[in-house]
Amino acid sequence: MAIKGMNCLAAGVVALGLGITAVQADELYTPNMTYRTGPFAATGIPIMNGQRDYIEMLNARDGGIGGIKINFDECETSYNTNKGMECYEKTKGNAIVTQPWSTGITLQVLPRTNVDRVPILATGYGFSPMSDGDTFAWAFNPPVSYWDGASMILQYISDGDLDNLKGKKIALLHLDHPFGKEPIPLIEKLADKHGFEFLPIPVGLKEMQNQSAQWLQIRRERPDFVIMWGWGAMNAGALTEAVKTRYPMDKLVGVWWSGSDDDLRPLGGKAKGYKSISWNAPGKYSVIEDIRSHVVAKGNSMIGSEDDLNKVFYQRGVVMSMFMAEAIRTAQQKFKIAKITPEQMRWGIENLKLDGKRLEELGMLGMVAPFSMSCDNHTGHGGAWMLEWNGEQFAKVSDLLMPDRSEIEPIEKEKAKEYAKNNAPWPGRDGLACE
Amino acid sequence: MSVIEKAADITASSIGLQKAEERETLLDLANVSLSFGGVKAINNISFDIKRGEVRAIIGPNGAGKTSMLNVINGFYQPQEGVITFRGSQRRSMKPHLAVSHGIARTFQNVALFKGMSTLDNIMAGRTTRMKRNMFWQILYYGPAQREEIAHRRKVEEIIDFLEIAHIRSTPVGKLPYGLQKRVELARALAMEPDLLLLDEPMAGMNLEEKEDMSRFIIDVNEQLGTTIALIEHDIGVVMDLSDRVVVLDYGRKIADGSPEEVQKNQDVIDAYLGVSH
Amino acid sequence: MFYRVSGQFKTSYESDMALFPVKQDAILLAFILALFYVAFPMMASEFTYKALLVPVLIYALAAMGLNILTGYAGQLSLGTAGFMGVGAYACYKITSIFPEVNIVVALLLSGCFSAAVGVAFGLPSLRIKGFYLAIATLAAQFFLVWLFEKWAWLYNFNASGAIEVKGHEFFGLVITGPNAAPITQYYFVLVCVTVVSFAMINITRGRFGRVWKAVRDMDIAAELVGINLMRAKLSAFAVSSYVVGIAGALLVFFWKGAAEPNLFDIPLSFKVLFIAIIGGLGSIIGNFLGALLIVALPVLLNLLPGVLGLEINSATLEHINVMIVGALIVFFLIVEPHGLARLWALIREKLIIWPFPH
Amino acid sequence: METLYQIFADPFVQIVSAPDFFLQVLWEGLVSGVLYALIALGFVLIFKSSRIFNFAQGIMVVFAALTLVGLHENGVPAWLAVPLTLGVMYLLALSVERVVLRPLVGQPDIILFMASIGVTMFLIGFGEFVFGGENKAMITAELGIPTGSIEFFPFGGFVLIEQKDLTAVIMAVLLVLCLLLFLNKTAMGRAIRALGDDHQAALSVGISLSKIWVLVWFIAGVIALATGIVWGARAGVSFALEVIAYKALPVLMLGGLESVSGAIIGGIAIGLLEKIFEIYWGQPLFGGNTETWFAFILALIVLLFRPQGLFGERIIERV
Repeated sequence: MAIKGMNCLAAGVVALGLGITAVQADELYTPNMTYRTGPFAATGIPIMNGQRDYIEMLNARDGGIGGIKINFDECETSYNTNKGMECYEKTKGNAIVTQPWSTGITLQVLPRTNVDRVPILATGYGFSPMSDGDTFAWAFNPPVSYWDGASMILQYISDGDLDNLKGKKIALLHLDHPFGKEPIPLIEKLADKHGFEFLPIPVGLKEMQNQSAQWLQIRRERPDFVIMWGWGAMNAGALTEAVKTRYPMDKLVGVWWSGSDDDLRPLGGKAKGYKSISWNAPGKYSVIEDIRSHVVAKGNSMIGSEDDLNKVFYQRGVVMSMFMAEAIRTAQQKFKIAKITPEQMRWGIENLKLDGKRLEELGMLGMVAPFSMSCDNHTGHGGAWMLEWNGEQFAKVSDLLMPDRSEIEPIEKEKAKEYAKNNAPWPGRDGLACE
Repeated sequence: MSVIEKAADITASSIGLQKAEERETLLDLANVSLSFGGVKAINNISFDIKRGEVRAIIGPNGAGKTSMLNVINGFYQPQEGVITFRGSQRRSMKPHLAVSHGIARTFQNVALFKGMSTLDNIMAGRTTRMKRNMFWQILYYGPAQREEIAHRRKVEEIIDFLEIAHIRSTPVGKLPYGLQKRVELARALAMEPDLLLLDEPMAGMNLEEKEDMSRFIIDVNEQLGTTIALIEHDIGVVMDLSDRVVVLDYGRKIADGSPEEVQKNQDVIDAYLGVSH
Repeated sequence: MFYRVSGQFKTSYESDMALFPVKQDAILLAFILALFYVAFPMMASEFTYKALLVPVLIYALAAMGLNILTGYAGQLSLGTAGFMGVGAYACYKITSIFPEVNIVVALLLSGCFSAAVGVAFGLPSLRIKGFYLAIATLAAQFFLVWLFEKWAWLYNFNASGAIEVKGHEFFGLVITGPNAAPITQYYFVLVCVTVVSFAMINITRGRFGRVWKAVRDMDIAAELVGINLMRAKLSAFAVSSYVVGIAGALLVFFWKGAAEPNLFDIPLSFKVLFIAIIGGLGSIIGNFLGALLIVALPVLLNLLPGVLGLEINSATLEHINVMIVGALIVFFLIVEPHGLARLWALIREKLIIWPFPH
Repeated sequence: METLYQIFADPFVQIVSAPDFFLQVLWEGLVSGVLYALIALGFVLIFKSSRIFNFAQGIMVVFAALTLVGLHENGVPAWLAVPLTLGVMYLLALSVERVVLRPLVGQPDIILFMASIGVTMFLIGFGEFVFGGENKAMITAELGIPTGSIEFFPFGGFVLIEQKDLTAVIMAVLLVLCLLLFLNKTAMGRAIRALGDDHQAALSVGISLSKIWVLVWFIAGVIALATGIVWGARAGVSFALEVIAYKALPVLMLGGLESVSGAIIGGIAIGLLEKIFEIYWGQPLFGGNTETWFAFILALIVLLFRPQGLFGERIIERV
């Protein structure tokens, strides 16, 4: 027994020395740092299923991208930054792109990617100043940033003119964590400018499931709107309390991470009218049918039931993987090579252009807004829709909303500069050509 | 002190009561009372201890003997009374200061540091005499080491004196009871006290161990000149060792005097035979 | 056979009190040092530095700090992560207010801050004992993390809400930030840990060590041999928090490169406590053994299926990993409650008298 | 000056000017307090009988709730799922006693504490392995828990009481009453109390340790299930629920580790006070979210004056 153990250990040590992941020569390695366990697993799982299934579908249907298979490896982090570090170091040697998932892991990995020259793809998370491609040459957060999200929500609740909010009181119920605090500087600025009152209400990581104090505060302060910046168990907790407090559901608007079917379903009709902004619109798309026939039917999916395919979060995962796949394709076309390098992948993401025609070809027209990225725009800022819970599922209730970039861009630039200063010496674009 | 004076001193202490009365009073307790809630543990007791004598405190269980020692070294604060030690008066004192005032003690139930070796236990008795600060301790080599060695030398003398060299590095938790008692005595001696309080040093020992311990107590008293206050149940031992005896019963003093006097005292006999209650 | 001590005579107290009165111990230590200073760097990859070696060292250092408090002075603390956080935030503030300060100086100073906070939260230990004290230290834990989150000055009002590490140079060598080579960071951490370890060995074998152990074994008796309990307990809190604070600063500056407040939340405290206990309370070497088990083993377990060619999805693997680690903790507590250090001591004793059984 | 006003005057002005709101705050505090008390009760029972500071109580809540919901998801009707879950909790108690407690008997407290954290980790891994990490809804309706709400209109305002919360409180009260009856009136219960007073003495009068441990852990399991049901009904069942274990710790500090009544009164006191502090002082003065630490600091201050907790017995030190 002991000897066997020693052998395993020795084998492990050898593996460490050699480099970690066994990657075949004829595939592209795109690791994903999932969290299917831990306190945030509930929201993580459907998205990660969508991400995985889209790539599985491409592999099954088209034999990969540009004739090369994609090795979509999951590395479990449980949303824990230590494990995130471990996963990043383990996978970066072969990865052409890395998806760190949690904001904490992103911050930790971000400086390293400049040195390791691996692009970060943080779809819909990361932090907003990443949009500044001059500073963050290797990081991308398509299709919209959190500040974009806050801006779009405010536009929606003000019917397109923020001056309508004058004299109103807007509360931000947020996770007391860097992710949750991210929109605060922007909303504060807009509150000053447009004369509405802004009230941030933090929810501690340990109070996610017992938010009665926060909702008592809402009852006392009577804000005209409550914007929710929640994640994981906080969403379900907040919605339950909102129902209980009789807060009018149509005045409650969540960020895209607060719009999971799983959080709303237990409340059913009582949460009718709740809104959540989303950069993917749920519905019936041919890409989902392809996944159904190529992946789910063959038993290669990890979803619990076929019903999951219609969930907003699952479909968002599909869109996320589509961004990555399209970036790979863009790079392949440019460099005329199937097995692209991380640097070529970086170029591919930076020059990703998704127009209506391409989305139609993909069977995803209307699922996400068209956008294109460039050297100084690493987010794309494609816009989003407002979804409303109708008691059974989410449905689109608005036209495409666009962020007010003129307000956001200066802060982005300022904070990006600040970040570079805090992380000095920061390489910036470091001589990477802009094409 | 010359050799002759020392010899004279030793003879003096062995002569006992008559001489003791001429000596300087080391500790004087006047009208001390101590109670816990409604229970009076010590009721208006006065007695004194002279320098260089062996003073025994005896009495039946629950008579307040241990409480008496606790009052002397500051662990309990008496509600009433005055304690005069080496000429200075006090009622209360922080217990950890007792050592620097020159009072050391052993305990009824051995109170050693079980996880530490014999040597470390005795070295712990030197703590108050060690002065090197944290910085030197971290460096260790140099002044801290010299200090450590100086005290080690002292401790080794005590170890030789009490014949416990063979258990120097054994964790005391593993020692037999009799040896633990001896280590505890060693630790108390390492504090170089003026007054040594021994709380039942021979409890639970067999005859041979008792004889050894008696020999050590006499040696300590005679060779080191340490004043000793002793609680002991074995009357034979008390009579042999002590210069003067104070007898307590139910928190009161019922007799005080030479062993012979006390032995003849009717109250004492009643208390021990349980007649009066 | 290898550990025969016969023939090694001590002729002075110096030699008897030397660090390694037994020659073989010194040889063993030299071997371990050589392993860390020479052998590991020769075969390590970046992954090994970042996921195994550096974290093991830093966690061992944190556990060593905790061990001073819990293992030597007997005061159970669950607030370790909070004090690590104080060290990290202090170091961050020092380096951002005085950018020209040498990083070593900043590290040493940041330890002072955590020591001060440690002493403040150690004050209740004068009245409160055992589990009550443990829960009381949780107050420090939760309050400090809340403070890191709320007090924006601490993270320089960063948009990210996290502290990030600049590139610092140490005599021309880049030692922090993304441009620092993992091997440089490893050596820096290694030297720090070695120095602190020797300092802690010295401090625990001298007067302070005896005083702390006396308080741990029987506080009343300690008081009656002249030990000032308040001084003893607070000095343990100070030294412990100092070391823990340095470990926290190293954690952020030399390993993670960025940290959100909740990094210093309670799971980190438990992890460090595990290391100290599984390694062995009241031992310095044990912290390293414990860190190997608690930090390195899960990483290796994660790699195992890949090495054996098994296809397990990473979530299931993680579930099994958590189960195994939990079961292992219980197992080791049952096998040797006094920790791996005691296990080693037993083996050493057996080796000394080998081939005789007693 | 303004700060002083905010500290000393404003909160009371608010309380007086909006008494209905204050009543609502009290009710919310009471409900949280009852739940804290329930978890603390689990801790106390186990500590009393086996000197283990059982950190696994939090995960037992999750585990019990997950088992219940998981069974129901797999087609077991609710009336059967509850006894089956209780069976699972009994098995858990049995295996903990066999595998963990028995081999560790007589070890120092801290070792037992660590072992309970080891058990926690194992249960987390095992639970996620079996049930997955998704958020699940508590089968409130199936268990017959009413979900409506009752409204009052005192002082011209309104107070809203969820029937779910009311059920939680009633259930907790019933559970505690049963427990007290059990502890005081049955032979087994008296044995548990005897064990709490003195292990050796209990052993010498022929009380079987292992039997009692299994029983006590099982009772803790029952309490965990009750807590899981009522808390799960509020916020869903997921592993994030595990953190509620931390909320019970200041309760234990305040109430004493061995006092059943201390746990109940301490729990309710902390639930009320932290809510009142958060609403009237925490949110205006500290930017909110003081609930994470308020209870600990409060308990710490109390302990400084009464080191044995509000309900613990005074320890007289002897040498």
